[in-house]
Amino acid sequence: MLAMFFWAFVVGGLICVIGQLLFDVAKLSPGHTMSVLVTAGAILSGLGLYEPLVNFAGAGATIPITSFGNSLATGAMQEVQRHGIVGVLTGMFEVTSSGISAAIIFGFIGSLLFKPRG
Amino acid sequence: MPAKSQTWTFTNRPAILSTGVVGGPFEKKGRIAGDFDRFFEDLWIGEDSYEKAQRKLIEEAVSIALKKRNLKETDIQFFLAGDLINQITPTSFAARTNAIPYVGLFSACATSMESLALAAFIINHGGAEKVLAGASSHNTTTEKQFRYPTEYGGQKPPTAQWTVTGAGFAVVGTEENGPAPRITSATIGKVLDLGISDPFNMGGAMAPAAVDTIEQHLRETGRDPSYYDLIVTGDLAKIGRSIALDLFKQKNLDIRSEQFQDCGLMVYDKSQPVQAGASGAGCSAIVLYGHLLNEMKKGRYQKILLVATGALLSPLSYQQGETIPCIAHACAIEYL
Amino acid sequence: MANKNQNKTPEQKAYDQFEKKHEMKRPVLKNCIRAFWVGGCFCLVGQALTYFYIYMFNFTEKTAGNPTTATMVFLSMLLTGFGIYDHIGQYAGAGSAVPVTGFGNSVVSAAIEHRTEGYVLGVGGNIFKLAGTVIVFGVFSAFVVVLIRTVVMMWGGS
Amino acid sequence: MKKIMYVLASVCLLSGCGFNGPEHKDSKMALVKKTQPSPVRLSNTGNKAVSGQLKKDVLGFDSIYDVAIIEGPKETLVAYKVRHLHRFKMKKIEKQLNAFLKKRYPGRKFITSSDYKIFLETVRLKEDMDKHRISVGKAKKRFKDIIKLKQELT
Repeated sequence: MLAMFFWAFVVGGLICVIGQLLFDVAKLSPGHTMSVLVTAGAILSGLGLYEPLVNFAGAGATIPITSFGNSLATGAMQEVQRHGIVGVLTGMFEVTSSGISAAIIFGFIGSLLFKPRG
Repeated sequence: MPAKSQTWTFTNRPAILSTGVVGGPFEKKGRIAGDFDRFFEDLWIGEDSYEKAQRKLIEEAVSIALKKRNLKETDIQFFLAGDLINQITPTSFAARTNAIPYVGLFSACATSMESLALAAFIINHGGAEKVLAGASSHNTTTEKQFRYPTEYGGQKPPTAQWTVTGAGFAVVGTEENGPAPRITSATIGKVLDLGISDPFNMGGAMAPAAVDTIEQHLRETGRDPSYYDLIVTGDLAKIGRSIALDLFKQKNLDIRSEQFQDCGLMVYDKSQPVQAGASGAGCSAIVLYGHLLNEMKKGRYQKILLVATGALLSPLSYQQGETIPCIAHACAIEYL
Repeated sequence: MANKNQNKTPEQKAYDQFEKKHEMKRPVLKNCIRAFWVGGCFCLVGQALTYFYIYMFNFTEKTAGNPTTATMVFLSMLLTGFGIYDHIGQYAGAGSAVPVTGFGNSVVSAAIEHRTEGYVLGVGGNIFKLAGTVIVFGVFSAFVVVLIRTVVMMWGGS
Repeated sequence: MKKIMYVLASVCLLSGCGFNGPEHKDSKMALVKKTQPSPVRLSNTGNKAVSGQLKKDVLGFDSIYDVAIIEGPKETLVAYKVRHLHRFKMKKIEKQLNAFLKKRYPGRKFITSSDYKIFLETVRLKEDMDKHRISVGKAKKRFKDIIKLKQELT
């Protein structure tokens, strides 16, 4: 378990460093950077490489935004196995829904509670 | 003076009669806090949106400028002003409040000098007795429009600049007999685009426009840079200023670095997290109408040239990959 | 990007070079170290939450990710609302943008920012102003990836 | 900058304080260290020697360092922990283990899982049974619940 914390820290940190390099060296805007990372997550997932990483690093791989691409692709792949090619469309949000719905719900609650502070 | 000149010379002594300068909480911690007339402790200024807050800034600055001279809104013939927000609504809405005949102006951050130059022109040629000129900006409205939501945790690069929350307005007229800060000439700049497209590097984009306007001004007035005690740019900040100094050298203009200041570097303290410096239409307005005029009254400066620079971009234009066209307007202000 | 450079006049190109010399270098190494430790900390918190959900509730290692994500977004809402997240963001850069809290921050900050335009058109219409790109590219790239994978598997016969 | 440190530190603390598990001494530490629980038998069909052997066999895998076994009436649950650096190959290990068990103990049905949650629940069940806190009937029901949890995973 302690090894898990260690590797979560290291792997999560390294993914963030990749993001920082995209910011500073490739001079991408935050929007571009996040899109690149999400796409990378989806591709790694398609190659079957993301799941071992999750097994290895736990939250270090599930907390960065790359896991969003992974869970979209995983959801779609599971559905493909069950229902064939149509599953690509229907299974997409199977796994991801919690992150997006949490973001919408808390975003809305946030707008009820808070004012921008500047 | 050549026939096709972009410089006006004012012989009828248009003067800055009074000024109103207001700022926000962040400016209060800055270096020239003593030169403001009033601070607001809160960015909201008691309003329910930042856009309304910016309108309030303008209204307050205008009323302070009028009060200092015991003037009423009806004593002013024209109101020349602008800001950075879409369709310059804060200024237009403030004009709705004060009901002074209104000319809305836009040259981004160069609006401050555009309005002053036009005001001086109107006064000089007898178009009016008293005119109000000025500009304002508000940090969060500008951030919201041009960049990201204010609470978004994006990292600003060291070239980024911090938009000033503040408004500076001045009553321009002729009646002053004694010594007063007078606008003796003004140069209207042309739009220059040297291909910079990074919206987080305005100083780098605007420097050539400032240098061009200064060069034109000096040539057309036949003045040597040493004529001025101080040449001040609007909001070039660190990068823009060092570029401008280099460009002067290239063009053989003898402007010393201690004679060449930038409003963007004067507003805030070094410890404040403003990256390269301050920016915004309000930046040059508050520095000129507050700090610089006070220094002139104290006798520290006799003649200054203020060159406000503006980046004429919109969020749409840079997202579509357009480069940033820039402009600079200059006003020479002499204490006589 | 490429054609932007081609369209530049020689004068603009020369200025570009000249301007670059004056630009302050971004402190890449310092930024990376900051991104590393802050991003790592967010993941540590995430890992702790994952174990918390495994211990206290009926979640397995696989399913505990969902409540963890939701909790992280909740934390991000608080940090955003109290005006702390943008300061963390300036310090940590990608360290706070890449974890799912950054996704939460982009949603919440947009929602808070546009509340003055009303809840329907302001909040509702702008809530995904920034996060929308992530969703769009995530979904589309996942679609393409899975489609290719499925086709390859069908031909590969496995 | 200080403000940020405080916030991060307090968030870390807050989330760390969440662990106040129910009264399970061993299982509290089940994820932190090796527990090596002895196998549990829910029915009297098997014999003790066999389940002991089973444990040794599973531990014979280099990549596995801890294992908890419950022998149910029909199936046998094998929850195991994989050495961290081998976690990349978790799927492969599961496959190998299944193949091995099938070959070694033909005719018996095995359910294997490397999930911490399954391991944790297995240890908890064993503890409750050792302390005679639950009846055999209840234990069988808990066993079924664990298996259900495992099947949800796929």
